[in-house]
Amino acid sequence: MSASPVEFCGIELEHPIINGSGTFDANAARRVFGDELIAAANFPFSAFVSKTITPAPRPGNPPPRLWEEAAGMINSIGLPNKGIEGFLEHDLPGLGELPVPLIVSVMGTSAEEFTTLIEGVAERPEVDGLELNISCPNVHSGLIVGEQPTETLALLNAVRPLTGKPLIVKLTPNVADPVAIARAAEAAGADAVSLINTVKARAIAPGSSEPWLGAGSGGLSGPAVRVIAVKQVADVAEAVAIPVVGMGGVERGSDARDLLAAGATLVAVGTASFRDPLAGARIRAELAELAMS
Amino acid sequence: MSASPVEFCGIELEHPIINGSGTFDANAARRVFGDELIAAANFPFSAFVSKTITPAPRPGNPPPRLWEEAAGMINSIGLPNKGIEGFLEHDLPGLGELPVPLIVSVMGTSAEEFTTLIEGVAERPEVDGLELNISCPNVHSGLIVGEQPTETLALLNAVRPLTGKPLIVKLTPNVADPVAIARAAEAAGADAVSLINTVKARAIAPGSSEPWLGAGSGGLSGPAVRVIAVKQVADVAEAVAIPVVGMGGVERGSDARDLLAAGATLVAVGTASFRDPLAGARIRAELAELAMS
Amino acid sequence: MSGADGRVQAPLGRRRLTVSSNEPSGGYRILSALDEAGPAPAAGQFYMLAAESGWGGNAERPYLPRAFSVAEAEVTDKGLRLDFLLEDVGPGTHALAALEAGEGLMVTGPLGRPFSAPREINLDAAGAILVGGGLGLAPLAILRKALGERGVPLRTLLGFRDEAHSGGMELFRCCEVGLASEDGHAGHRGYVTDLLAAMLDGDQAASGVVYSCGPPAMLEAVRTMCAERGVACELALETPMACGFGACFGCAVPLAEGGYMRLCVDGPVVGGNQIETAMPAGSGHRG
Amino acid sequence: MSGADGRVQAPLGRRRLTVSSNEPSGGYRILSALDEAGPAPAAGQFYMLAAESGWGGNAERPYLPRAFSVAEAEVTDKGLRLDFLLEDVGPGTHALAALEAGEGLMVTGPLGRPFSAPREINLDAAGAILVGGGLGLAPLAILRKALGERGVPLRTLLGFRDEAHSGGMELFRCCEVGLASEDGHAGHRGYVTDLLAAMLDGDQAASGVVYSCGPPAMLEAVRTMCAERGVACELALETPMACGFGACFGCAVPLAEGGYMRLCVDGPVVGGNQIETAMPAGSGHRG
Ligand SMILES: Cc1cc2nc3c(=O)[nH]c(=O)nc-3n(C[C@H](O)[C@H](O)[C@H](O)COP(=O)(O)OP(=O)(O)OC[C@H]3O[C@@H](n4cnc5c(N)ncnc54)[C@H](O)[C@@H]3O)c2cc1C
Ligand SMILES: Cc1cc2nc3c(=O)[nH]c(=O)nc-3n(C[C@H](O)[C@H](O)[C@H](O)COP(=O)(O)OP(=O)(O)OC[C@H]3O[C@@H](n4cnc5c(N)ncnc54)[C@H](O)[C@@H]3O)c2cc1C
Ligand SMILES: Cc1cc2nc3c(=O)[nH]c(=O)nc-3n(C[C@H](O)[C@H](O)[C@H](O)COP(=O)(O)O)c2cc1C
Ligand SMILES: Cc1cc2nc3c(=O)[nH]c(=O)nc-3n(C[C@H](O)[C@H](O)[C@H](O)COP(=O)(O)O)c2cc1C
Ligand code: FES
Ligand code: FES
Repeated sequence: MSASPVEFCGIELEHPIINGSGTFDANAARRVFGDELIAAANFPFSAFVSKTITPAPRPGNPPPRLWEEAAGMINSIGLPNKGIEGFLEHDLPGLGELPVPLIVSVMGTSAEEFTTLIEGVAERPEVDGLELNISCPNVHSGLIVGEQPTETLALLNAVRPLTGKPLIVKLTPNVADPVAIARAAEAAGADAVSLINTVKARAIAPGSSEPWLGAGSGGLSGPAVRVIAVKQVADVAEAVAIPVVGMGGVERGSDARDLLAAGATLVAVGTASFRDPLAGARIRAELAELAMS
Repeated sequence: MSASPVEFCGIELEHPIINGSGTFDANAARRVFGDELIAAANFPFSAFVSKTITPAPRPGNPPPRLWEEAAGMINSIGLPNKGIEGFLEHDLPGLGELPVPLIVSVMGTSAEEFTTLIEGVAERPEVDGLELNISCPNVHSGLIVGEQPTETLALLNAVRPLTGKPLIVKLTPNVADPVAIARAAEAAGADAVSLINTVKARAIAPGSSEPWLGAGSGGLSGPAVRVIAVKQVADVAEAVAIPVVGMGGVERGSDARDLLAAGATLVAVGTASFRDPLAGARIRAELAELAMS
Repeated sequence: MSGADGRVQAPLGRRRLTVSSNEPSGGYRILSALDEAGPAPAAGQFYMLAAESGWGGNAERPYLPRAFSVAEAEVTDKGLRLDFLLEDVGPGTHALAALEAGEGLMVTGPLGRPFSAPREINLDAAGAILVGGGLGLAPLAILRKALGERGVPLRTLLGFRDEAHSGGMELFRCCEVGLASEDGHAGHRGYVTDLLAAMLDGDQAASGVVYSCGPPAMLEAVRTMCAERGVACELALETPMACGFGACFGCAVPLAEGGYMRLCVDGPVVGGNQIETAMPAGSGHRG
Repeated sequence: MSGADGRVQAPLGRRRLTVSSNEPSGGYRILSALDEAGPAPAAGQFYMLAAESGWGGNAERPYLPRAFSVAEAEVTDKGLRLDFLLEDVGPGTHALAALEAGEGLMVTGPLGRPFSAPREINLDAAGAILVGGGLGLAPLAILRKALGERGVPLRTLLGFRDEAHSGGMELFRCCEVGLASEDGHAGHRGYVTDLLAAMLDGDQAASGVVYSCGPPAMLEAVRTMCAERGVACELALETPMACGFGACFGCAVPLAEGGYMRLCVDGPVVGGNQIETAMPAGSGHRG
């Protein structure tokens, strides 16, 4: 429960604070903030998790894609991405210049698609690990695997042999028993699990009876889901021996400490970065201070 | 979507705002506020739902039972109650004096226990309907039925014949697919469903690595869960023909309107009453104002 | 309206008071507000308080209101003035401590069971000993006033940790009090319960009632001391509360006879014999 | 530092500015803050703003920061002063409108793509027409200043709904502007685009660039008008944003070529030919 260096799936990390997939685009942020961002002393995360990619390019969901709540937000982004080819050509070179290890998040709708993705990504030297997104509530296919232990087991059995690099399985919170999914991932050789993804939610357009979001519904993130995450992380960490990346509503050092106390090895910061691009660095500093007190 | 009188399972209600079970003790509140509370013009709800009772008395969970979040709270109350006999003798007379219809919430760990409860309660003239709590996340047995469509179907099939009074099935949000549970309840003759109950959550004690709550975990309620409730209410209301009681994080008239827009017939106010004992009345007034604008 | 146990009923619902002053007092603050609609509370009752604005924000607590014993209730020409003694220990008390005169204070109350005396004791003859520490001065201040007006023979013993925790003394301006401080900055160096023990064991041994409010360890010492000597005592307890009016069942305090009471409706004042300990239970309170 | 398209890079992270003034202007407010660490922004760029305290509370929004075009950036002896023009339309703008001098304003920026000119156009010779309405005056004010200092021939047309929506005029104090108002309280009774049409169709037909910011319907009229006449135009758009720096993909605006751009990094200034319409899409905007 400190902010010191930590080993995660054989990767040495400077500290336990990373980002949640899809909540920080290091290439875009570098355009905005300049090369200051990628100086080792400045980069807010000890490893970088890229936004989920799919085999083919996706435009993402129609707007509006955002809804704000008092302590969080709903997003229905819909996994816009350039597809694996676009990613490898346009995004990976920039991500390879980051001062920290790189974890690439991938999502497919079948074992074959995951295979395409893993084969395309894992061999690249810039890539230190992969996160398998089986939990995104915005894309129907995402839920099929992540809701069923048997599906998760089958997927991991199929793709585990493809690479020796760490495979992290990202879990959805929208199930009765996340432990069962985590156990299945572990049984089939996942190196780690990460949770929670966003919680299914909907907003009604003000002055109307219709859903606000272009896609109808989306996923809730931010402080509102924090204690839901602590619960699921604690349950999963108690049940599996592989490391757990805990996330959900982390805004302060004490939130990170709570997830570490619940059994997480790393903590990911998502929505908090939207309010404060260096939230990760601040949270890490606050965590270090808590660890000393 | 108005604040006008509404028919619910054959009961005429003055307006669509009721309370969530376990979040308002009308007898205790009458000791605090006096008979003013039960004047028809003052009572904040159009029907009163009593706190869940069980066949035998229960002391409830060890303290601490409460944890506060920025936009809500976790409770691990643990269904303290006097048992059915104590309820009928000590609580029901006072509840019978309320100026609104009475719905009694009951929870058993088996069809036999539910039978005891329903037989004991339903015949009483003070009682206008029953809510079957198959969702409380604080009591392990509560989840068994509410997580499985088949269990829900079996329970309802067993108890439906026991009474002609309305049976409302209260759903837990801690499942992948609340629609499946709602459909099972409807298929077996439930008159209505209500949702959401609290969302499983945990807090870590400040300055410690241990859970804060005496019972380890509890359920999140309040504004943090509002848009989770809107989503589940919308999905369920679209799938079933029986009326839906929507609840979860309702603090303002516009929150009630959103749940009505999502398909609810009634809206229940829970945690908001803790901050403001007359929150129900305020929300009803705000809803009326919105309906006119 | 007053209940059987002397409790004063609250106006229905929550109401907005206007803060009339908010002054430092030792390490604490005295927050005062004008309560035009409210009745005079009974000593030992409390109110649920929240700042009208600035309650939370930046996705931080507080969300729920906070419980505070009323320390004084004085009829002024502008209406009833309620005084609360508070210490800034977290986000709720911090927001209340920052309130300025003219700002809104949302209140529900008076709430809970006040101090009382067992039927078999004639307080006017037997007298009372008030034992307070730290923030526990609050309910004893209004109790002292009420008993004093009735002419009950009174002795007051107050204890402090150190100067930084010696606020609220002005609530006892009027009267003679016995003082103890752990650091010796005022009165007896040591615990206020040393003074109580001496009083109970000496020629002044009480046939009356001991009323106490303060930190759990102090209350527990008072409870044990009285129990051992067969002296009647009433303690004003604290526990986290969400609602204050019996709605949430969150304020459970274990009963000596087994089970729990809701401290907000069955307390906050309890008889020493109702509880097994005044120390809070549960892992949470280690922090 | 300046990017290829003239964008000025932001200092890394979020910083605290001190509000120097916050004054009403028509129905709007001009919020000014001193930015000691920040660079001078380019015209058309924006900042993400949040009040340091009082952002949310009572379990209400706002939670996220809000985007505002910079309206003026003036070097003073106390450092760079940033001016923002804002209208209180919801909880975020309400909290910003309530800020007082001396209070903290959390900012990230400057952000986004500024106004520019197509390579093939020599702006200094061909000149520019600025067409603004309502809050859209903000980015045009700083653009007018920048182009004016460069000596670009300028014509400015401003439109207002009515007096309650005529704030920000003092940002154009210096110069001659053509006015239109829907209620006729100032200048031409009607739309500002009537004036633009006359200008483009008359002897003053522009070989230069039209720069516009304002309500969607106005922007769409400008876009169509320019497209029909083959006149280059740049529009400063708005859409809800969570982050402002490309992190969330929430600010999607449909592209004419299909797909979406992230308005925070690929805008907010877009070429008229990049989009199919300036009207916001989606059910949400019916409200
Ligand atoms: C009947 C009664 C009378 C009282 N009278 C007075 C009085 O006269 N004067 C006075 O100053 N105080 C009084 N109190 C105590 C007062 O209510 C508390 O000090 C106050 O609630 C603290 O709130 P806070 O937000 O400042 O601190 P909190 O942060 O709420 O901290 C208070 C304690 O709660 C725990 N805690 C921390 N975080 C959380 C969380 N997220 N959720 C739940 N618990 C948490 C910790 O143990 C902490 O020490 C009284 C309490 C009761 C019940
Ligand atoms: C690049 C850019 C530049 C801008 N420049 C300026 C400027 O110079 N001056 C200025 O005044 N404004 C400017 N804006 C607009 C400004 O950011 C918005 O007015 C502001 O975000 C409104 O926030 P609010 O909380 O006050 O209102 P909100 O309540 O957020 O209302 C704004 C709109 O959002 C929708 N909405 C309502 N509730 C929600 C919810 N819960 N979640 C999501 N959407 C909701 C509604 O359609 C509503 O009309 C700019 C925006 C952008 C993107
Ligand atoms: C705007 C947004 C986009 C996201 N995109 C992805 C994604 O592409 N892949 C993924 O696995 N998770 C995605 N997430 C989920 C986050 O990684 C994280 O699991 C979740 O937001 C909870 O953490 P937080 O509360 O700190 O944001 C996204 C979340 C947000 C808010
Ligand atoms: C303190 C507390 C006690 C509760 N007790 C019960 C209960 O006994 N039976 C039940 O069905 N639901 C119970 N609930 C759930 C509420 O009825 C409601 O479903 C939930 O709190 C969501 O609504 P809210 O966000 O408005 O509080 C309880 C909730 C709280 C906060
Ligand atoms: S504080 Fe809610 S029941 Fe006592
Ligand atoms: S506002 Fe977040 S990507 Fe544009």
